[in-house]
Amino acid sequence: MSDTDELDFEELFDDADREPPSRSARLKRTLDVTVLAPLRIALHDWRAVVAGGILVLYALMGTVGVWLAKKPSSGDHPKLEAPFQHVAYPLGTDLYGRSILDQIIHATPDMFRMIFAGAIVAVGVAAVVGLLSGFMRGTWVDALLMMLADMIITIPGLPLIIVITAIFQPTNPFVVGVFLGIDMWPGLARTVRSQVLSIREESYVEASRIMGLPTPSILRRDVAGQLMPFILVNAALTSRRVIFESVALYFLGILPFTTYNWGVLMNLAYQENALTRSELLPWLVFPMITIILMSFAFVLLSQAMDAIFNVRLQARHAETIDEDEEVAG
Amino acid sequence: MHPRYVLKRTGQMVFTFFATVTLTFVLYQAMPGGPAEAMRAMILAESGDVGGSVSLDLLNEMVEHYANVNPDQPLHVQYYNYLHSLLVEGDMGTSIYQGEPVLDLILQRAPWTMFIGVYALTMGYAVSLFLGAAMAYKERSLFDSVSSTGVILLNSVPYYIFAIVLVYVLGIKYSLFPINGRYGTFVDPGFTLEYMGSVVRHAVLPVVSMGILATGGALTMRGNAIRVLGDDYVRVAELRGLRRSRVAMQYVGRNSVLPLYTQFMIGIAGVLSSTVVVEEIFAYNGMGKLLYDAVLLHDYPLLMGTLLVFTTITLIAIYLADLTYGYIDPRISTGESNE
Amino acid sequence: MTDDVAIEIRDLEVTFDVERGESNVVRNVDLDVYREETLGIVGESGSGKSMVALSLLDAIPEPGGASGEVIYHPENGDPVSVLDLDPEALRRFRWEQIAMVFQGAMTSFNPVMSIREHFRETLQDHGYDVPAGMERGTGILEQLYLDPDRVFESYPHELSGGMRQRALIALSLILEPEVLILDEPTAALDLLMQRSIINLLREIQATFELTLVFITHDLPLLTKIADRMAVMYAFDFVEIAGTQELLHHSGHPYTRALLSTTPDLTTPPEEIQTIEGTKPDPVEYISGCSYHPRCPMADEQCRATEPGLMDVRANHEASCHYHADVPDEITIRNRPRGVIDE
Amino acid sequence: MSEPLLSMDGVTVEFNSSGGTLDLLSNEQPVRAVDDVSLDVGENDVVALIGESGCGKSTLGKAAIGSQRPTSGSVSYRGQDVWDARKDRGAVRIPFEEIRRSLQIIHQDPGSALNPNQRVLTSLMLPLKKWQPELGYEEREERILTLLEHVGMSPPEDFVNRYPHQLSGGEQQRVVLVRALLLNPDMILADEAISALDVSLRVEMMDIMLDLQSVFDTSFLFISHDLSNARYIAQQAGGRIAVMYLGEIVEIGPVEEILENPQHPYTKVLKWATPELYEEREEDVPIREIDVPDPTNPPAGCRFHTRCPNAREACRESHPEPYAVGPDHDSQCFRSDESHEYWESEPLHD
Repeated sequence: MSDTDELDFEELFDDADREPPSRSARLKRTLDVTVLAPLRIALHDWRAVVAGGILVLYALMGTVGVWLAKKPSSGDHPKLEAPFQHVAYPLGTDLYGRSILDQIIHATPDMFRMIFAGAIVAVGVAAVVGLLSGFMRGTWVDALLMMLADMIITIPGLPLIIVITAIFQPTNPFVVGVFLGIDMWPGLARTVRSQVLSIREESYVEASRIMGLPTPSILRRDVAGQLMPFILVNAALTSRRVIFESVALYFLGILPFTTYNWGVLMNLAYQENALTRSELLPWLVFPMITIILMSFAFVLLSQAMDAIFNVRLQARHAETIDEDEEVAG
Repeated sequence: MHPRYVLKRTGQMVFTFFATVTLTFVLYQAMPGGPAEAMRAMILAESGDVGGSVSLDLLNEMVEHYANVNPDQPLHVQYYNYLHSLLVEGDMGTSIYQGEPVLDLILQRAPWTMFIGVYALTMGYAVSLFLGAAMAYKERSLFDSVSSTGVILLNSVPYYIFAIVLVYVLGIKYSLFPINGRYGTFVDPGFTLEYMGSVVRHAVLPVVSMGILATGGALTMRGNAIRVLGDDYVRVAELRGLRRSRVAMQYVGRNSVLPLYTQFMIGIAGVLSSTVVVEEIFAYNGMGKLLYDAVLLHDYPLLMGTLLVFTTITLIAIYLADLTYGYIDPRISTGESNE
Repeated sequence: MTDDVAIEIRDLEVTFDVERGESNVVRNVDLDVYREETLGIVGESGSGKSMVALSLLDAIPEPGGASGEVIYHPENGDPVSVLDLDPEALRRFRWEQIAMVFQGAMTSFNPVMSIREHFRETLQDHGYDVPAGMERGTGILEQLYLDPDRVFESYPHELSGGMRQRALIALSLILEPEVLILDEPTAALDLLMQRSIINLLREIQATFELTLVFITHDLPLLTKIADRMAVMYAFDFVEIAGTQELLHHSGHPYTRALLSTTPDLTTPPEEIQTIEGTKPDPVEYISGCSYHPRCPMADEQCRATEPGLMDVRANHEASCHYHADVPDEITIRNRPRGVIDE
Repeated sequence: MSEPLLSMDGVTVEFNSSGGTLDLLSNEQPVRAVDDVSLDVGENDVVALIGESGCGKSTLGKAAIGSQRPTSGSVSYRGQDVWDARKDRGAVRIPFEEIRRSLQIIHQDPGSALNPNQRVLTSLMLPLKKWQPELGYEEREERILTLLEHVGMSPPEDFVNRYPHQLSGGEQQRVVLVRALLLNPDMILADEAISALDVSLRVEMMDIMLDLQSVFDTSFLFISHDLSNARYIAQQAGGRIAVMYLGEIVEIGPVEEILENPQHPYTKVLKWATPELYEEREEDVPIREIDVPDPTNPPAGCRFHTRCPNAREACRESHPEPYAVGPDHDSQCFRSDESHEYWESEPLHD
């Protein structure tokens, strides 16, 4: 390497003579790494496949299903028909002659609305608070936000929500979702904060800063990139909690029965002593199964998410990256 | 432990308590039309005076009597009086529906809720911690995958649905456990074996239903334990020829439980929350049911009172958990916390 | 040094099942450790030196396994075949006969236990007299220039790196083992602390009549403590000799390259060289001599036949077909002018 | 003498030991990581900064490249105060952007210096795109590939699409070096940049750095705890060695001077601690105390007096100033002043 003394910066590059990859090859590479590789992992992971399948089913139920099944009302059909007997009401009917399946279907869109609002509020607030707090560690902003989070962690969520809903009586599913999100963000915000603190310590964040990369770019690439899997996993888990809590509120009869909800069905059936009257049992059991299946999908999804966002797995599933270059230790 | 740490935690607890008291006050004010309007209808209905001949002054007096809030006074005076009667006189107002002091009503119920709450929490976490550790030790075995799937399934079932299933199967189908009340109808309370037995039998199903809330901890515990098992100090402990039981408890166990702490803290509030639904399903006369009934009857003073006591109990539990945590993890109390 | 063998290693193999197939991280190793000597094992990271050390305590982590023979000869008593011990006997054997000190002293201690507790439980689980043992521990800590009262009360995170490492050395001696294995015991420390610890270890060895096995990638440091050195390359020993013998008469091209790539304070920088090529992959099998892809002297024979250890001089073995030609072919360029081959 | 590339004047950096500022109950004294240090780095210069861990060498390095704000004192780049430029105070001759690009860093742990979620190409593209927006995608990629090949990663096309975990430690460190060099900086802070590598790779890495230094005319501030590595890189480049102890530079000078004519007892101790392959063993540890004192509460007087083999009463009482002992060679020890009262005072005993 003795002759390099005569080389200088520009010459080094002028000497270079190589064929850069074409635009289409680049596009293919980006697509492969960012979209196809995670998709391939998902397809290889039974949890992702099952969760995806179930959720697509519910999504169909909430869109096409609502359009196919007519809005149930009292006296549509004979009362208390057994399930699996008639195509018009495959899951049987309730005490008022309404098809149980139709009621379950018509409850789906509002459930999705609640989940959407609840998860957005909980995860969104948690992400903003956690990021802010983590980046302003040691300042009064951090102390204040964490104090607030600790306080809300301390207040038992359901009683608080019950009191709030009892006072405000929300009917809009989005509003219900927002209320439910209130007690879910603090724990998550604390974890996001500690993640931010550890990411901030990583040398690559410092390197990006010293290279003068703009803050939004650092936030997006270095911080959010690391936090994203974590946030998505928690979005799935939060969705499950929104289902649990909203159904509980309807089941207890605390929220006004202005909408179809699986909890409303359970409430009515339970009030009529469905447990001791076998002809009422389908009215209670089918909504229960619906709830369990949907939350099962979200739990599975959260588990699969860990694998999908694993860089090592992604590298292995990307076609444009040499496979066996894993270096041990 | 570091005295500064204890002082700091105590200060935080007192502050949070004040904040919660303030929150209940704010909630009173936030009621549609303010506290006076909201309660007026209740009081009128309760006093049987539908005609509305009660004078405004008398009504306001009654609102103050029930809720410790006099709507005629400026806000800061109202707030001062509210705090004063609550903290100095220990007066949480009076139940509109039952006419008794809120505090008395709560004190009669609180021990029952604490009883099932503490057992649900302890047993739920004990089971999930041991299960998680066992899964980690047998990583990738059949036991591990079966248990993991089981825990995932259990995590997908809301605790109240679990309670309903328990009622149906163990209570109604096989009549193994009572499904109503805190003890048998024909049992006299007292220090008798019969009474205690009845109390325990009545608590089983509520405790189990609430306990499954904690099973999510098993998967986290599994993850932690797998990580700790790969840590150097565990390998060194094995190389030092320590007994397996000591390595399992003092090394793997202790270090994998520590990060579960935050989850445990939130769990305290979660289990107490679940009493509202569970006590209603089992007609168990505890604080949760008290709160539920208060909501249905729009008994606002009672509602606020129970919320306050619920929060206070959680607050104290978390405070104690925090102090013991500082004791078992020396890194926290000397300020080396990794947050 | 005597010819009294403390540990005999024969045909030792360590294999791991990895996704890409079986990887052989120790291949057919033979080695003797003499009583009360300091044996230095030197090699790059991933050469398999730590695995040899762990095999001495039958402690290869899952999913790996050791096969072959490791025979331990206690000063008084019958030989022990370490790899055949039952779990309880192995538990007692560890730390009582052979103790081990790791690189990461920070991570070698349980973070939630005080140092005293570490000493106490070790004595207790081995059925030693605890008060007498703690007394001994106090003495060892003092010998390592530590304040016993302060160190015993401390938690691992409250000690500096150098103190923790010395506390760990003290802990390793608490059961009075005959053999102490040190796996990169100083790699995370500053030079001054490294050198101080080396000196302390020499004192400790004399006091406790210890057999030391010192593993490192730091060749210059090793020469300051080792009586004998074993050079490991690609999962096997390529040269074994007394320290001075190895420094002056090395018969293996790799050892010579290693000696030439080490900067010190006296060699002119332009004479320091780099080793060409990259280190081998444990899954790929290299036929013949494992060093041939990087060796300037490699020919057909090297590519075809594995040399195996052969005698170079008295008490000096190297696995090179051309060990006799090596000193002439490959000069150790950074040797000071004054030092000449005898 | 021409204006230095980088000039630090009386730089002091203090930290809050707890890290938090809202802790009302805390009454801890701030920790001085760097105490009143002045150091100039010239064009195409190499300064090796050595010292034990916790002596403040990393903090000083970060203050030098403008990533750690000094509590007092100033850091200037080609005569422009770095923090004035950043805050846009006074007449700013060189915009902060320009300074930012000119001062770069290589970290100790290459594994954590690269974003694990980004392929090598992405990590290298981003800074280039920011600083040379006039280049097209192809030109940028071409430069990256050329540089990678130049540092011995060939064929570079194979490496750019990998994730950091698919590279060995040495390869990761080369990528980090390339990333810094793409900005064509005037000075690179190499913070223990080779200590995480195998001994056999260290010389190779230093050779690459030296080679690139001549190609790019870059100065290096090379931080290490290893005197032999510091000497290797500094001597090749005709640079200096600065010895740090508890926040102060206790001796600085040209490599040959420091090695052959060390003045400060601490420098001599470090020299003793550096193992030589062909040197006979020296038995005794020449220091009185093997542990470094608590940096949060450094000793009064000369900070080294608690460990110094030559310490006397005077060292405990007063703090030495740097004494010029030769051209470009300063030592902060009373022993360099022949008329100092040190020579009359009693030696210290343990």
